[in-house]
Amino acid sequence: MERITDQVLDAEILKRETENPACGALIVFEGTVRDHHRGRQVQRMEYTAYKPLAERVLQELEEETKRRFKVAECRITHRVGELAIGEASVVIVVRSAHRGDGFDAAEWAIDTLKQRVPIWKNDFYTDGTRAYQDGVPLSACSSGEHDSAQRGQESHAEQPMRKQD
Amino acid sequence: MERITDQVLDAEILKRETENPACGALIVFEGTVRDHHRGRQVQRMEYTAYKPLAERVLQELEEETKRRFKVAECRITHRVGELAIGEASVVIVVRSAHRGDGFDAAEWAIDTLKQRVPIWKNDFYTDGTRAYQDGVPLSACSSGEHDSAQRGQESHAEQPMRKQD
Amino acid sequence: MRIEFCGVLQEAVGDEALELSIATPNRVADILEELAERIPALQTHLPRIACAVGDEVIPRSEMVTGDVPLVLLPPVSGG
Amino acid sequence: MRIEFCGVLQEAVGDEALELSIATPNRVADILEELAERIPALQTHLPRIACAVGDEVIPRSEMVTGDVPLVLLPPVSGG
Repeated sequence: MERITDQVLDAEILKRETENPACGALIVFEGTVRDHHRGRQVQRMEYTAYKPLAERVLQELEEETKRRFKVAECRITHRVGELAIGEASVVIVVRSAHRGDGFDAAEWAIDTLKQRVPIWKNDFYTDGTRAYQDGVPLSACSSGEHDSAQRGQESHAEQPMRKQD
Repeated sequence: MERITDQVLDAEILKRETENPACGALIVFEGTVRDHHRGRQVQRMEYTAYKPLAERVLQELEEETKRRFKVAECRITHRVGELAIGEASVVIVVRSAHRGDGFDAAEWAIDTLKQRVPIWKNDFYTDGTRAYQDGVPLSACSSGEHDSAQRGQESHAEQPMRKQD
Repeated sequence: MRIEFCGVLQEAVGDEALELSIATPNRVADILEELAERIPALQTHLPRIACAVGDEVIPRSEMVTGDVPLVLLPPVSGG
Repeated sequence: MRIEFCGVLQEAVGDEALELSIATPNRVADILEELAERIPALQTHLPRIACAVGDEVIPRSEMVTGDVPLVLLPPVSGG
């Protein structure tokens, strides 16, 4: 399965792809489109990606997640295109021998995905307006720069820029 | 869906039962039968439950998980009977507005399930022997006694007994 | 009264249930003591057993009438 | 050379891509400066933009040949 796709995401496919008899724990994270954002009613969402880079960063993120948390399996897919309320924009599947590692790995993977993967979210509100959500500036190095998992924080507009010159 | 069942568990059913447009995060935890336990090769597993109590404790655990972590949805099912390697013994589905709460809730739910729910695991080894895994003594009160989430710890044989007389 | 056994206790007793002839109502603690005398294999398990009636765990200080089974629950290992 | 825009930058520019007539090879930083002069709406975005060529993010100090597009990536908001 491609990691960036305009097809409906299916966690069951990733579960089958990662079957592993040595694993006792499976953790699935899905990000789903909410009907509200910062007090405004959302009608639908559009995701776009810069695919050449996004595919590579997702693959590296899978590998780094496995290495960092010593989990056996990690697969990530992200959808692009128009999504309705309730549809999944991202699916992360982790399998591990022990559940603690699996939970840590899945949470780190989604936190880090939000900081590293060139994907953009465009909210379409019920009042007819739309707006790109502000996000996290990419640093010049795609790995290892943004390790802090800032739980629950959706926008990093105030984050100091990494010097790029 | 019954919470204790001898049927194959299906996370997709619980996902459909908990659909909620206000939620942006879905976390699924599945415990699956591993092919090894403490260095021994496992061939299959048998789970038994004391169903009248187990059903009630699981329902209370869903409610307590939602209350404690302010998550919108929580559903738990546990399988009984004979399970092959790779099959799911337990499925926990949590939906929340924000993912941090959801991860915390799902992890607490499985940690607490292992301490409170009257279910027993009987390992069948490839050498033809079998053995019940040691577990956690239930306290007289089924709620609120075993709050410490002892991550990754599977046996609580050394845990001091609560005085019961 | 009827006593039911769960998990590893079924192995220790060699059965899923038995009829214990004992006066009722009686205290759970006394019922367990009587059981352990008749089935020595239960003795090592007793300190870590919980007792249930229907869908409730009950303390050992409680009286039971014997109308419904007393269920003995060893340490749990679900998940 | 061809410059491509992602996310909110497409709104700012009013297009997904444009041809910038500039000498190549050239430094990314200088290309961005030239762009911002021609498209003032890009100026506020520039400090938080990353630049990519193919499947690689490149620093602004790098030289690009112009053989492949330079892709401008605003802050990301996937997940």
